[in-house]
Amino acid sequence: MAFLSLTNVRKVFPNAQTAAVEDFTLDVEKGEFVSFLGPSGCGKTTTLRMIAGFETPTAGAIVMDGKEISNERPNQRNIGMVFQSYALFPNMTVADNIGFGLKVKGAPKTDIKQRVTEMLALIKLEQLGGRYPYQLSGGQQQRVALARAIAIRPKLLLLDEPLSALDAKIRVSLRNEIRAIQRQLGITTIYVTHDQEEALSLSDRVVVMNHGVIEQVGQPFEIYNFPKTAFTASFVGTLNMHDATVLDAAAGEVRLAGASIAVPSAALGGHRAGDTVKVALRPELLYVHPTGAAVENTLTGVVENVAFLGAVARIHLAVGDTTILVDEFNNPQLSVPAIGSTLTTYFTPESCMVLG
Amino acid sequence: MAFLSLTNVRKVFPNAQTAAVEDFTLDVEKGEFVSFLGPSGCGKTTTLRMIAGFETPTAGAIVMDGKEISNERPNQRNIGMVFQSYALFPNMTVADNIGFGLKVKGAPKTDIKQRVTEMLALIKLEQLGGRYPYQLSGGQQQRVALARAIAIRPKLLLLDEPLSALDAKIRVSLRNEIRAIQRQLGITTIYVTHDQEEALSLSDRVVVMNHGVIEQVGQPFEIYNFPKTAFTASFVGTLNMHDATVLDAAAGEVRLAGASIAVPSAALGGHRAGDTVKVALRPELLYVHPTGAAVENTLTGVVENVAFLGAVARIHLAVGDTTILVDEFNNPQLSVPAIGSTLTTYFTPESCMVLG
Amino acid sequence: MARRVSWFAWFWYVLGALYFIIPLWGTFVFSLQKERGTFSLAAYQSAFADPKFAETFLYSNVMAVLTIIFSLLLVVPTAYWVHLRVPRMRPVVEFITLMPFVIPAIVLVFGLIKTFSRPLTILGVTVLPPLTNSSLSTDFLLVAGYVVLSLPYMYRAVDNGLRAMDVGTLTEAAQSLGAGWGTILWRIILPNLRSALLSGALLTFAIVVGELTIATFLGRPAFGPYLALIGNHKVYEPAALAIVSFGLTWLAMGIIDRVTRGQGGTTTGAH
Amino acid sequence: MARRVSWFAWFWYVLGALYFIIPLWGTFVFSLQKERGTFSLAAYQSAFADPKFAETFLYSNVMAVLTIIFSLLLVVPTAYWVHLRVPRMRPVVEFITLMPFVIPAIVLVFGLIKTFSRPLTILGVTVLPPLTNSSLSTDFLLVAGYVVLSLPYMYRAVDNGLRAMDVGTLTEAAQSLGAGWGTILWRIILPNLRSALLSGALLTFAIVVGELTIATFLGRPAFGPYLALIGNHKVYEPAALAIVSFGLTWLAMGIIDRVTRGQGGTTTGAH
Repeated sequence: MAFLSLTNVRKVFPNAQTAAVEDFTLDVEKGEFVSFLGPSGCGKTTTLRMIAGFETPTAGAIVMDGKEISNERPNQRNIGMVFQSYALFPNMTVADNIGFGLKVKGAPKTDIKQRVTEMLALIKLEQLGGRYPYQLSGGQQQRVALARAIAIRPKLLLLDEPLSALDAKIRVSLRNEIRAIQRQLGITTIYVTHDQEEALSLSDRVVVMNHGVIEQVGQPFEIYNFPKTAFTASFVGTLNMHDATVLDAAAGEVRLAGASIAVPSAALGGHRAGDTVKVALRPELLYVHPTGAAVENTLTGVVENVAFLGAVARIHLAVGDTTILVDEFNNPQLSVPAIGSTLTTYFTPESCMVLG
Repeated sequence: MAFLSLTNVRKVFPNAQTAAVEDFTLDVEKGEFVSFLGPSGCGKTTTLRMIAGFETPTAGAIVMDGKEISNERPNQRNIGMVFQSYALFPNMTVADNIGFGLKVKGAPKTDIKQRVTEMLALIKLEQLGGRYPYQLSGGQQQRVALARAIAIRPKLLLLDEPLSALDAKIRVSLRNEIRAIQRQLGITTIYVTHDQEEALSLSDRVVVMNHGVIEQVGQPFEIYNFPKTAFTASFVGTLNMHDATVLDAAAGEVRLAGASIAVPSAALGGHRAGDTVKVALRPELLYVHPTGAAVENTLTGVVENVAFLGAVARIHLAVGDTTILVDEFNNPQLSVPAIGSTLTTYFTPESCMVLG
Repeated sequence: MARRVSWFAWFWYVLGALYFIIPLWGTFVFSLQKERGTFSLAAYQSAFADPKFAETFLYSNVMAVLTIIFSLLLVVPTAYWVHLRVPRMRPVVEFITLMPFVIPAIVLVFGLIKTFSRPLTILGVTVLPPLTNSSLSTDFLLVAGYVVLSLPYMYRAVDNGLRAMDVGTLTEAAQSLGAGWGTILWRIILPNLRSALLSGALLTFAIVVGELTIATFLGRPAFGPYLALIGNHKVYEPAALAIVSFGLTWLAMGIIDRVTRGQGGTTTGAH
Repeated sequence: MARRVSWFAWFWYVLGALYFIIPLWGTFVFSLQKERGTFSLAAYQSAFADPKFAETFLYSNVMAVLTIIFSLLLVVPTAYWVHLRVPRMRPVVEFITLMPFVIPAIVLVFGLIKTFSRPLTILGVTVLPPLTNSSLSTDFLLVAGYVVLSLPYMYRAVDNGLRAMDVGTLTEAAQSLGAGWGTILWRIILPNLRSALLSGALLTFAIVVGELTIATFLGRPAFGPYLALIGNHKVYEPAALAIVSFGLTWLAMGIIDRVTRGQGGTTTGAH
């Protein structure tokens, strides 16, 4: 049986028109790292707060380690929590913050001291135990908050957008640190974020949410490459998504931006010639056409813009009146096409996703 | 002559130990889009505020359009500004916010009305002129703030981390919109950010700053692929940077993670055998070694972790006691190596950067 | 969790209510007992019948309006400037505005009388004639004293209002659009302080109308001294007037609540 | 830009300073003139020589301490609860705490006397004997009145303190670490309110020591009535006592400033 089970959980806030969370069912295995991913107001934080005990579900059951906890008080659940705003106690030193949970539980002083030392080593802040929170940088404060949550040896660790308040560079290094610590301790973890790269790179499984309901649950690779809904496809990663007209469903042929394109015929099952479908393509699966080579599925257009994103150069290609994004991996010898020049791109039929 | 010139600009705040900005010299051409990129406290915002007139330089000159402006009041400079917190006037409608600058300048009512309509069309919020700011989403508020700044036809547009308060997904779409509007109007723009992807993707030129001084000025491609300092190299993009020992400077040979590696010999000029240098490698320039093929510059290690970032799968490879990151472009048929398996990666000598 | 704290909440609710309601109820019942053995509004009729009531009430109202105008002119630019340029000084300024309660009103009025009952001279040059000679100039002193008395409320109200908006950034945004200080104050700051100013003004009004000490010592025909006078000579009428004054307060509170509610979105929009 | 506003700043600085300094200076000079033709501290000596001074001052100090204790017990949990559970009610609660200034003290004391000078009965059952019979129970009434008077300062101070921290998240963080309500209040909320509580307590102290109306009507030997009495009979001594009281205020202000400064980092750290 799963370590944490949410069954048909629903939350309606007083005076609210619609449910904040609707029919949320999820099993989390022991030691798993699961992310809740979605835009603001999608219900991800509300769900997390119900698990923590800060909100009471309107309906449904939350079972942890075989025990129904929906009606337990938050201070009885033994669940560690990390907040976006760090929420360190300003009147206590770093060491006292980390030791607070054990002190509340009446642990002996020597035990607390030992555990605090252990935690400080884990977050690599051995020297800063005597500092006050306001003397630390944002990244350091959040590491202390993580140590404080872990110090009580919680059954479950919850993180509510822990990196949102930090700079881009620190976000990346701290997320790797969080993942490493989670792996090392094997602690079951739920992570809330609106940043798809964070969710993909950290998680064993990602729960994509929108308007209070689950859109898809799956491994990062699955979510990214095989999205089940248009929302998941467009929210996770960059996407070319355009309307296409079915030409021949059995042969897997559609008309996209004026060109005849082959897509997996299985994806057109149930459609008839003349139907409009959405065809989605990841920019990194479009390739610049080598001059002279004959390949299928080509689109030819005019380069509108080339945005250099670092590891990737993104070409905006105007094909008819639609703009197609083509990603190329950076290299120092890269010759980006000139703006206004004509370019042909090609892609495999298998890389086309047909949605709705 | 450049449209905007900062010459030896310096700013020391009262009671501060060190200068917030030191010896800042930069020429910006008319119509150019320049980003100031750096970590918190690097002086990028202070520099922007000196251009806007909210701070007075301690030393140095700021010349715009051939006129020294250092001592002009901010309301005389005709410089549009967009703030991280939107800073819309809560007591005014969207239309009144956009028209405020023209009203202050005593423009005729019909002119104001026409310009407001024009601006609302530009930011695609035609229907929302009568709304109040609190009735808009964050992204809409920031578009209104942009329209308000542009409405006065400023000589210069300044943006101070305009996307930091927004969700990841909206950040990307709004930055493309900002760039498109800037291109369309040809307005000279300075953009402050701590997000390297934002700076690279938007800018004609990027100014990398650290500790109050300019580290490097250059085009995005240049900054990313040919960084001049270790700080620029590591702050912009992801980087493998490791110590290596020079084996033969003339032949361009170093020992890295136990292997003998070829680097451009020109980069080792001035070094002698036995010297320690930093060798930096972009993860996307490392390739997984095709079995059986014989290539130079190989590193073999054990796969520690594979993080799926969306368009990229990042392999953490333990080579000796250093971890090397290898990026592979995603595709749905991608077979990521299993954790614990042995993998060989290779790279060209030209892709190695030698720093310090 | 909400259930767990509710006994706690109720305990304080009831205690707080009793704390305010018991004296009020006692006063109200008492005010109805002017006619022995029956409840009646006789005390209210008697209180309103006195022409002195209308006279003093009007005088105090005029003084209250003047006080509000002068204290607004003093407080709004000061508080704005403190927020914008020297936010670290905020606690100090706040403490200074609280001084009227630390210096008892009786001392304040002594100081005013002692200072201004003689010509004010600086280095031997008379800069101000004695102010206690005419009733007009004494009224000026009275308003000055009231402005000091109302400072804490007015300053607090304005300070809260300023805190609810991002004064610094709004000012810079307006400056970058070409606005000068006058435009910024008049078009940006004041409109966003509307409900704060209203709340401060209403409080000032209530305080001035009930004030006793300063008006007594300056010998002006205000409502406060009249109320105290009635308190010495009559039994039931002061209770009636107290109830009336309390009713006016709740009316004012209702108005503030409505006005604040109307602007609710403006402040909650910041979240 | 800083240069441009400085005339404006100076104007208000000077105006504000004059506003406070002129009456103060007048009072001070006056207090030194007890001995004709020369400046001396005679008025101060005379004021301190009266044994009634020490007696009433001590009594008022004891009352002040009791007032502080009771108002803390009333205000801290209430304000915390309002912040945590019903933040939308904050303006309403704030307005209620301001009521003592809207109901004049004289009305408050009437209500207290009228209500508690008879046995308090609810539905015919006596729940409280008359409280004005013994001096101990009258002292209780006095403290109750003072608690009401001090509410605005105490509540504001605590409210400001709570606003400076993120009450909701800190509470949830403590709960997730296993802490109950008692631990949260005692170990998290109170320590972070230290300077706010100190400031509220000092203000309450200053108010209670100077209060006149309630103490007079309840006939208790407090410092306020003593000061007023001296004011009626003597000329220079009240001025001297006013200056002393003012000096004590500035001392208190200095203490608050130091304490607040020591904790400065705690609040600025939030940025």
